[in-house]
Amino acid sequence: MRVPFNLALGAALVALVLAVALVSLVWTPHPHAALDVANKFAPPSAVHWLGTDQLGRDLVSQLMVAARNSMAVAVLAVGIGCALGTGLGLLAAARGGWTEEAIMRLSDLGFAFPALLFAIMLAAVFGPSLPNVVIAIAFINIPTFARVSRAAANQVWRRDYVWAARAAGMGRFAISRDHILPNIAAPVIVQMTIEFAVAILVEAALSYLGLGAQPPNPSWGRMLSEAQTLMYLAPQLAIWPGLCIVTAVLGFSLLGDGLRDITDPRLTRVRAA
Amino acid sequence: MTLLQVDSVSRRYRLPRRALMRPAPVLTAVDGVSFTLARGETLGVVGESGSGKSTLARLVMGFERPDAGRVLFDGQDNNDLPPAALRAARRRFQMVFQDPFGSLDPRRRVGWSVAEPLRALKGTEDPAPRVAEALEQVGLRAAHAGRYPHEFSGGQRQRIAIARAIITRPALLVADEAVSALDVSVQAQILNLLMDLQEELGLAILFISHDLAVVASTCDRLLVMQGGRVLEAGETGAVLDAPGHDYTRTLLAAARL
Amino acid sequence: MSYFLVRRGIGFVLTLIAVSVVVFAVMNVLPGDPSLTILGIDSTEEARAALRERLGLDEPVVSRYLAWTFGALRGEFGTSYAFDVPVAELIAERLPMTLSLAISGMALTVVLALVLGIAAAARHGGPGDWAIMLFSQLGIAVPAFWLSMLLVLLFAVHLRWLPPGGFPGWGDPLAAARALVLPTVALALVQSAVLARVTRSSVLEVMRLDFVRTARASGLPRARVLWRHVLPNALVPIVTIVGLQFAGLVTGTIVIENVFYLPGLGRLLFQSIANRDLVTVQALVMLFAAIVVTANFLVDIAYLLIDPRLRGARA
Amino acid sequence: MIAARGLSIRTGAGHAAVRSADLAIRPGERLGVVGESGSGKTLLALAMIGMVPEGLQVSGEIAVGGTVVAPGDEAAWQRLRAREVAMIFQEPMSALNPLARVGDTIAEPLMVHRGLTRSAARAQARELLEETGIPQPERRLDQYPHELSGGQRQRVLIALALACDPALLIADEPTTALDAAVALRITDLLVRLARERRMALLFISHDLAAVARTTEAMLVMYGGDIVERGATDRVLADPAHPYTKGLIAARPSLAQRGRRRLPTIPGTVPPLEALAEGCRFAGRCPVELPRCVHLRPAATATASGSAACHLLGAAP
Repeated sequence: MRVPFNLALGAALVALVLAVALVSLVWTPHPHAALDVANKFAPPSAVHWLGTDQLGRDLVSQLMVAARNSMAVAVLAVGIGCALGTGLGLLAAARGGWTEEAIMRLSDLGFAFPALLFAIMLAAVFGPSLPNVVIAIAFINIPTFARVSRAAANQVWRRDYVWAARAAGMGRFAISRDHILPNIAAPVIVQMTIEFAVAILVEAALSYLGLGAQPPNPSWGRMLSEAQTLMYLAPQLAIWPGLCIVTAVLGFSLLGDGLRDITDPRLTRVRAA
Repeated sequence: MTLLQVDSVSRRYRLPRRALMRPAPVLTAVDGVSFTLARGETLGVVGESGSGKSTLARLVMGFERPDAGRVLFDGQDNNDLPPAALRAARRRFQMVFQDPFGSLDPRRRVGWSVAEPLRALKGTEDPAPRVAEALEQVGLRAAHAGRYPHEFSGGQRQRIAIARAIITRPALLVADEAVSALDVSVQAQILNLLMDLQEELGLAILFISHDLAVVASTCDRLLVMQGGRVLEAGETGAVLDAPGHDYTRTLLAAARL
Repeated sequence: MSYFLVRRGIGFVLTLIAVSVVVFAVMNVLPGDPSLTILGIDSTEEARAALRERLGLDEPVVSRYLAWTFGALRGEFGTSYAFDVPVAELIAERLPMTLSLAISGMALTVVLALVLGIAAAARHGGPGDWAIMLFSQLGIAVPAFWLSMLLVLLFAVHLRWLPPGGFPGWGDPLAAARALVLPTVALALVQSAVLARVTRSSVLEVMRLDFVRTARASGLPRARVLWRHVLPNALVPIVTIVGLQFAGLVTGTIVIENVFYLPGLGRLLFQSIANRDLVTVQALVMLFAAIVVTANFLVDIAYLLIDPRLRGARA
Repeated sequence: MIAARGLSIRTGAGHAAVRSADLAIRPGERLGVVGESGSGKTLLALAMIGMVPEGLQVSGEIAVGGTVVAPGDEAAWQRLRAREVAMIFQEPMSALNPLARVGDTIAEPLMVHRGLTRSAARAQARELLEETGIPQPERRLDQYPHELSGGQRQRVLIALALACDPALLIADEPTTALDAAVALRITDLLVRLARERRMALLFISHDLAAVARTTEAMLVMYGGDIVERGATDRVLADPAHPYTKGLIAARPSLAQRGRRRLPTIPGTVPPLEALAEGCRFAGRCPVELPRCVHLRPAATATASGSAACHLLGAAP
């Protein structure tokens, strides 16, 4: 099978960001929080590849650690939200009746709270922190995945091979495990990559507002909010973190598109019409 | 000897409400249908879409409960059985579906799908020899067990679906429009296969179709349904030679070359 | 028709009630003493007790919830702890800013997205389609607040065409409009990227349906097939996303108002969190959620206007 | 008269889905095309109205009433559709715009092609509906497709196709999605309309019984080739090509009752890329000759018309 361009580019960008995040665990060019006020606003050089910020901290090291934070938030939050949401969606589709009705009404309720709003509410009550961001994004992902997986699962439940499994005497749990889950994996994975992208954006926005990562823990969003006050003095500081966000989000979003293109037969038949 | 006795069964569905104050409309899909099916016999059910023939198949398969009447299999009403016992009893009645492209899980190998009814019985024996035997009975090779459904044509997939249905050596096979999606040249092969298996295994077949010609050439007796009711029933030859109903005459006219 | 409306109407009210329960529960029932949150850990026990008394925190939870919701229905949200004025007054003062941002942003989004999405679908597979999709991919990936900063760098810092932030008040409409240009563009560019993609794929999907083939077989020109047959049918998913995006725009204003220092509800919410002004936060969160739920309800009504199948058979 | 000469349709990979087909239909003639899935019958029909899907290459010549149209000349086809050639499709459920009233759908080509006003077009739409025998035609004008039954929708589609009085109506499996009784009435309607309007009818179907009821002449297609043609009743009574013989024999008939084995054609329709270069039926044919695999047989006259089979022709 020919690999579509968007899939290849998306996978490459995601791999790049993940690699940087992983490397930051064991190595950064400089300690990311090391101050060197004498050397503030340094231009790019062999020592500081992208220069330093207003406190003389190395920009590359900060961006690398921020990548780690961003990825950790996205993976944890979307992972939790996907696991719980998909579980509920499978349950709703398998049980039907009032169970399904209740799960879907609850997920409707979840849609009344955009992730940003919910995170702001949590931050107001519990104080700003990265774990709260994870909880908020995970929570908001539950109804999304419940809906996606229920819709896909209901389609699979109507297929003749599921009727055949029922005719064979398989129970609802066994059918969910053997037939439903493998056949809804594609849309769920596509949704995951999209939600990764959304999670990175939400984390950045919250950190920008000061409701996410707290100093000295670096975050692309917070680096941008600090750069904003220095925009006349050092506009270059407002460029790099933004480019990092765009790279990560673009990567996941292209990856999701590419995966959808190769798994959703409806879209690949466009030309036949 | 009677294998299946369907005793004035009815099935009603509530349709979505159209207005706030009026009660939800009710569709009577099957309305007081009775028939019997003996071991080794083939009964054809003909009717158009909405005639209730597919609902009848689901009632016989125990996928749905009748609102009235009883479905007795070997004298036992499946709806009296607890869920686990019903699942175990399913080995005696199996089903073949219409769409050969939808009746096999695309992500599972053929052997896995064919063995599914054995797994449902939670037996300890190795299913592989039984799978090989079933595949050979339907004119495929044992080696096909390792392939995926997309590697087969529509007719071959329908053979695989039949292999799955006979692997537990059932007494009854419900074939719901089992050849309707196939090309004429393949359809004849599958019909012949069903008749061969019937003789070999002593199967009773409940053969559901919209196509009178198909039913006529495969069934001992037939049942003409419309709007959930049985219009007429009898020996195939008797019904075809002296149709007792205008609708049956229309079906005959549509099938005549 | 009436049945569909009544059903959705009841659902709308029930959702609002459920939302208010969630907001109230998160803000009041979850572990923690609100007076401690508001006054901080270095406050005295007496001060906290006095505050609890003032906020009515010693009442049972249920009666506090009922008092809050019935107050909200009358337009009373309590008194802001930080500003010491009724929250309703604060909201009334800042609502015009947020609404004008959200509505002008939505209008710009819809216009941009429909033009780009339809143009891309009509040129499906060609270089125009490719360019529009590239814009849309980038638009999705760019955070609105960063785009705002770039716009400020270009149009305010370098070109000096528009103000970098702040708001001169509604007294001078031209100056007010100038102050809102960059925030509106920043909001709309990002959202229209998403909507343009939905528009394109929805149009392409409808183009594959059988009735489009029927229209072509009737010898209708391509443009007519597109405008008369494809577009109306493509609207359903587009309207769905517009509803969701209005929610996104409204919460987006929270961020954008902070980038441009605009005195709207988002800025107020942010300040209230900084001030630990829970009464105001609670009212604002409820208000934002209510706007989102209302937008989704309006989408349901829009379906009714678009699709005769939902209006019920007349046969 | 509408005719195709040497019409071929190739896939992107270069496999022939239709191989140099010739056909001609005179005014008032009813021509059937019979074949199984993959026979190319639907592509042949789409080519006759210039609507072969993108990505397929069409070559050959199509003449509509004396003027030759290039298969890919979209502008020319747009002028011919509805006025010279119209088409109805298999799925009446999805072939109508669900958001448009039936009357507006039928009136639209009249307004676009004939320049009628909306009220004049609607008046004519009413007459067209009446001609198709739909009950209460006046009331249907303001109804939406979801309020009609399958048979009624097919009648609406026929009315739409007739709107600009075409010389040829192509019907692609128009009865396949309908119940037997409704299908009977639709084929009767098509026959009546072709007679009354002296309109040519190209009737595509896999159902031999429907073709027998509807048409005077027929083509039999297999693997993209027209393998046999002739008067419908004579071809059905006395088929010459081994495929036609096999197809008619394999069809369950009312004459055989109760568990009689049917004669079969061995194997299954192979995918396009696996078809033989010579006779497309090679490999499944019970009377195959060595040359069949690589040498394409020419059409040879038979008692009922002609057939392309080496057994019938003289040795090459």
